[in-house]
Amino acid sequence: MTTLEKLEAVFFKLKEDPSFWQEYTRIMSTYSCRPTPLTFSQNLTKHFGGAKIYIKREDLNHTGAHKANNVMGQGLLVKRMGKPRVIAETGAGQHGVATATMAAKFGFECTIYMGEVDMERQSPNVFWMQQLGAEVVPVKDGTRTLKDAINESLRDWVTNMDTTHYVLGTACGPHPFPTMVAYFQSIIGQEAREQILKAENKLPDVICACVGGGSNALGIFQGFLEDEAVELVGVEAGGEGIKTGRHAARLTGDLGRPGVAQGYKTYFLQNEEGQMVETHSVAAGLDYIGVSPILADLYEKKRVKFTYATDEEVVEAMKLAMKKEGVIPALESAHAFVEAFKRAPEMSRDQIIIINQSGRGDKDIFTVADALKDKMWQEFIKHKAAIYESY
Amino acid sequence: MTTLEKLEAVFFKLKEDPSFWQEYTRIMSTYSCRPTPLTFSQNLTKHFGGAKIYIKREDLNHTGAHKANNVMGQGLLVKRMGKPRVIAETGAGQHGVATATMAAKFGFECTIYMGEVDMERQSPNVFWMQQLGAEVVPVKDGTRTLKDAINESLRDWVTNMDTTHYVLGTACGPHPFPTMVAYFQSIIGQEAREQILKAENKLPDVICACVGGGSNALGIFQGFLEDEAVELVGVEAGGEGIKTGRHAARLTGDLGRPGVAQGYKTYFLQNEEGQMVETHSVAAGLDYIGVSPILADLYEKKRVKFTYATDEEVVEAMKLAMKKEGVIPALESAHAFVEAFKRAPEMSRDQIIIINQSGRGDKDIFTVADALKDKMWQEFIKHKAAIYESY
Amino acid sequence: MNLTEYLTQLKQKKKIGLMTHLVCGYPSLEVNYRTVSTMVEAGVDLMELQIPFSEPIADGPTMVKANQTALNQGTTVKDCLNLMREVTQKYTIPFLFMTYYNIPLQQGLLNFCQQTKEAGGSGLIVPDLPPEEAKEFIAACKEYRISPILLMSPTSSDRRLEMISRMADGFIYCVARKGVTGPKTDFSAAVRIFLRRCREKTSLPLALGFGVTSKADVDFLAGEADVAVIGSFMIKLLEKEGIEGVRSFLRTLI
Amino acid sequence: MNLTEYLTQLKQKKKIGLMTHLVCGYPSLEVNYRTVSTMVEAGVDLMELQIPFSEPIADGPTMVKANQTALNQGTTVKDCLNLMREVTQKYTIPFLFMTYYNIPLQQGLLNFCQQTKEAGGSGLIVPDLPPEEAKEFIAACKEYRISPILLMSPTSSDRRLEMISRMADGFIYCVARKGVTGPKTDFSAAVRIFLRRCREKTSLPLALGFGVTSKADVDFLAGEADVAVIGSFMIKLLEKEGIEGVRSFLRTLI
Ligand SMILES: Cc1ncc(COP(=O)(O)O)c(C=O)c1O
Ligand SMILES: Cc1ncc(COP(=O)(O)O)c(C=O)c1O
Repeated sequence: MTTLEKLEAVFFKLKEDPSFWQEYTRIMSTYSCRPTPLTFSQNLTKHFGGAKIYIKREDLNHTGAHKANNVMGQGLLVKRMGKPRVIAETGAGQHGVATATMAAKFGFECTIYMGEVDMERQSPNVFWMQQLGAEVVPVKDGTRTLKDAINESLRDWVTNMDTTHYVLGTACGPHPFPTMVAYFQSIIGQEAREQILKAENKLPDVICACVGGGSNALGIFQGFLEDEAVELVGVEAGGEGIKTGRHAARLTGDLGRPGVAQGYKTYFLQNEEGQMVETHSVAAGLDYIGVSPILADLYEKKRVKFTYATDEEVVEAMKLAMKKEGVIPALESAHAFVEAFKRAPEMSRDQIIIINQSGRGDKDIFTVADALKDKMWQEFIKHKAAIYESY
Repeated sequence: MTTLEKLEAVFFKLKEDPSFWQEYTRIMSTYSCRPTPLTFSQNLTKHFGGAKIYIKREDLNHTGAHKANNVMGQGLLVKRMGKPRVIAETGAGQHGVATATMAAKFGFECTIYMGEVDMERQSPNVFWMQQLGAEVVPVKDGTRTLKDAINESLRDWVTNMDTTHYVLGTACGPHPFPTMVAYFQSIIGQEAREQILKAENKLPDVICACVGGGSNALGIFQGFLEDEAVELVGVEAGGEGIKTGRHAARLTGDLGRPGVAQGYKTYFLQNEEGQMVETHSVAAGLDYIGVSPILADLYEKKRVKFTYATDEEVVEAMKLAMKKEGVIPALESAHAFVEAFKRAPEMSRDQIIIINQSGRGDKDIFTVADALKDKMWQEFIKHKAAIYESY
Repeated sequence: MNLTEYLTQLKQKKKIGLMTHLVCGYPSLEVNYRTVSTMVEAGVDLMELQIPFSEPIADGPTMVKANQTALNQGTTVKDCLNLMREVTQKYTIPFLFMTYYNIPLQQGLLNFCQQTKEAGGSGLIVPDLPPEEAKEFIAACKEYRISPILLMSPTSSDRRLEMISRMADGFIYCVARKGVTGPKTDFSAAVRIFLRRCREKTSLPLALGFGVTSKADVDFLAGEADVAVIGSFMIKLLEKEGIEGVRSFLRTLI
Repeated sequence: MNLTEYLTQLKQKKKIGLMTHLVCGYPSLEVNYRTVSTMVEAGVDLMELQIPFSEPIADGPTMVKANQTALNQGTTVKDCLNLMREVTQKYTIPFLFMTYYNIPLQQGLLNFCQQTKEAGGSGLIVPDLPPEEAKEFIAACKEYRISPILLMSPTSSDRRLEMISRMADGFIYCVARKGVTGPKTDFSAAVRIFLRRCREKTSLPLALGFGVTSKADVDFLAGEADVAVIGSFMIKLLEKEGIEGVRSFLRTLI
């Protein structure tokens, strides 16, 4: 694993170099639109009649999610390392599209591993990755979803380490990935802290973020770790309910246990024997067995609280956010909205909640329309299919 | 038409009030992500080996296009006028989604008129408009496309003027709409001018923008009207070629003639008798009979040059932009890319082109996939349809 | 005899005159001829023939469909002029053209007025032409001695009504309410007040249209306006009950 | 007799020893027994039994599928221990477990080592455990006198090879190349150089695996390594040609 050592060396050197962070923020502000806004949601605030609700708008990033922060940061590293090729795993396709985009921007070759099941579910993203010049390789092992795509990426990487960098998509995996991904995502929290102080002249009371691998949550939380009065809440995928077994709650409700897989140690959803179990969430990006070891540590230290939101709650929260604020949170991000909506009415009007809207939901139209069982959409798709049938 | 007079009065009063522009830019920077970046495209520049290519990133706006600038501005006006309801026409659905979003944000009732043909073609946007709380009314008259949706909106408006504001989507229609829409869009050019001066310490040589109704083009051009050395180029929809009759080139090639329709006077694509003809473009947002009277004026004054790009060129330019820069221009915006790509290699390396990327193309997946005749996409849709069939 | 004189004389014979409407080419030119004959025989006092336009923004669904169908069937301005010529040769009541501004504009204003005059038309109604922009158009009408019929509406300011009054000729077309042609109007005090406002501003005869659909509506207007205009309702009737339906409805009115 | 002694004695009899591999539960436990018996009879010198894991990141497609199938069929750690017990009772060659770290971890390291020992296992190969993290694991192995087999690879630095050498026991598993199990290795000077680097750092016997698929490969290794390891290729052979295929292939080797 000397690639990891090399990566670690390069990363820690650059981390100490202030000009690197400057280069990073420069590209994020000229290629993506950082700083992303912090939107005050007057309507949602009024609707719940309690805490002021602010939304950190990672959905406005280029490619539509906080994933851009991570991939662009790693892209700069790859440039320094002089490697011509990047690979990445992807679940819903969001990180795949972001990586393919970064590769196009920097001129790298790009291979994306994606579970066969996910490829079928998320064809729009497969289409865009290909258009962006990436090769998308279907992963046919295991559950044929995100975790298997990670395995396959790790295999490619150990085989092609000399030429290839593995752009891991979240704050998981072998060291230094958790630290590195969290570092690039910390731009969210840095900005949010400045923005809320400017807007309200005080810190927020609560910050809600959804937790898949943990990168967007760590991203915003890192701005406030030292501010002990700020309650940090990670929201996991409750799926069909954490009692049904069909969920991805690793830290909430003592359902995950410490283990080692995919090159790192954290809380995993596994059976008695240590085999990983199938997870479930309406939000593909949260549908994963592990969680960032850094978050696991903050969990153990009780600095971050964890809870979950069910698929059903998520769809409702998403609907409300659309109608009341005109934002379309990704299904992942909608988990954070659920928790904020539960807390807001219990809080007083001079208190503040920040929701991290990690991504935009219009990428999820197939999933959202399915979750809403939208008839018009189904008719549209049937109609389209009939046209294609007739070719 | 006293509503128009009232609107004019309110608008011109606010236009004189510097605090209004401040309020406008504040909301654009907290709800959308203005200033949108000006991205230097190193790869495209290298690829063509000529002028430096910069891209103004209106695609990063909330809801994915420059339409946000207009709707948010008009939304502020509506708040001042105290009307509870907004209506809008939409072609591809982009302006409909933007208006529905603005209505959700400001708490207005919202009705969107959309041609029946467009509703069928652009179901994803219909879905989102509805989710955002808007009523989408199919327009079954005429060609059942954008121009008919404008007619129907005008009809609703004259009927409900007391309670309703018509959020026209482009710099067309009766006075003061062209002026007003152009005013809100001028934020693009203001920013672009500052940004290019900061980046290059000089003005660009050429600016390319696509022209549907003309709002994004006017938006960026207005920042440079006085800078006579800056060549301003509007790119119309050449469709299947301007000789085929299947296009929407009103100013290029003497194909449109001055006329009056939909409450304003400009160059229209019409037959000998003055009946409007059917237009065509792969980009729904350019598929329109008229063009901003302000642009028509700049055309007559020869301050802005006009040209066109064909559907075929547009698809190629879009592909190149994706592969070389990792941006996904809307099919509309890709028209501007075509022209820039034609000019760049003919220019010298110290010259500069700015392309206005008016919107993002991932909203267009059905159209783009169709234009590319993508097999995988067709299989995916058939597969989805089969699932829906089985319900 | 010009339109104003005609209507002034009419006023002495009838409590209120009646103007009906058709869209040239809808459902066909052939039916247009028969409709005109039925209407004239039933005692209609004047008629507007609409030249179809692709963007009829002042019209409601019935009219929009009629315009579109007529165009789809290939109806041209020449067809409309021919229709005008034939009906004015055959009948003595005045006929006017109603259309949108782009039609005369593309024909050339003077040319179009000349042709209208030669075809026997008495006036021109152009709902999408605001008075501020109407100078050239009015001059062309005057040149060929046809009446430019201008519209007054309840939302017009007094100043605007006065301007319209100064520019108009023949009669004034009073629009009963906001909105487009078609939907029923609630004939109540508001309409009366509006008509009196118009009356104060002009000495020209007042025709009132938009949403007139019954004998009761016409009776309401008698004494308040000089002419009641029945437009969309006529077309709906024709679609539903054919020419016979039109005939029997007009019998109840006159 | 511990593993090191066994291999040292073996070296005196043979130019190179042979270790083969199977995945417990693939294609079935029943076939596993027969495979073991065939291999032992054919003269294989030691064997690794892989306890299947859901995330086998060091394995290539053949092994991944085998792991997955075994799990889908419900293979448990207990099944693997039973297999180990039965084969060690029946045959005298050493058997080792190969698995990923989460398996012993979830069983409890000490507990797992104890059970392995009781089942007759001689050692443990855990490819995803870096030496830096292996202290506790090695202590547990030592506690129950089974060998923790550590991996050396061509990309390891000298310092790392030295560390591994200090911690290892039984023998060293040398990984012929970068990458995962399965793909053929190009046996050339590079492998020889790597093995000599390993030899410099340790006095333990060297087993070389990853991509060994033919008599030529094994011949190449004779003299350079103490043991040649055939893994994925064995499984592919079993899939394609059954136990008879395995038997005849091994005959060509030994
Ligand atoms: C929009 C969005 N939010 C959140 C996540 C979850 O990842 P993480 O917990 O690393 O932020 C994903 C992952 O795909 C995502 O796409
Ligand atoms: C992305 C985009 N660009 C351009 C246009 C064309 O409009 P305009 O010429 O008013 O900018 C549209 C209209 O829908 C659009 O959606």
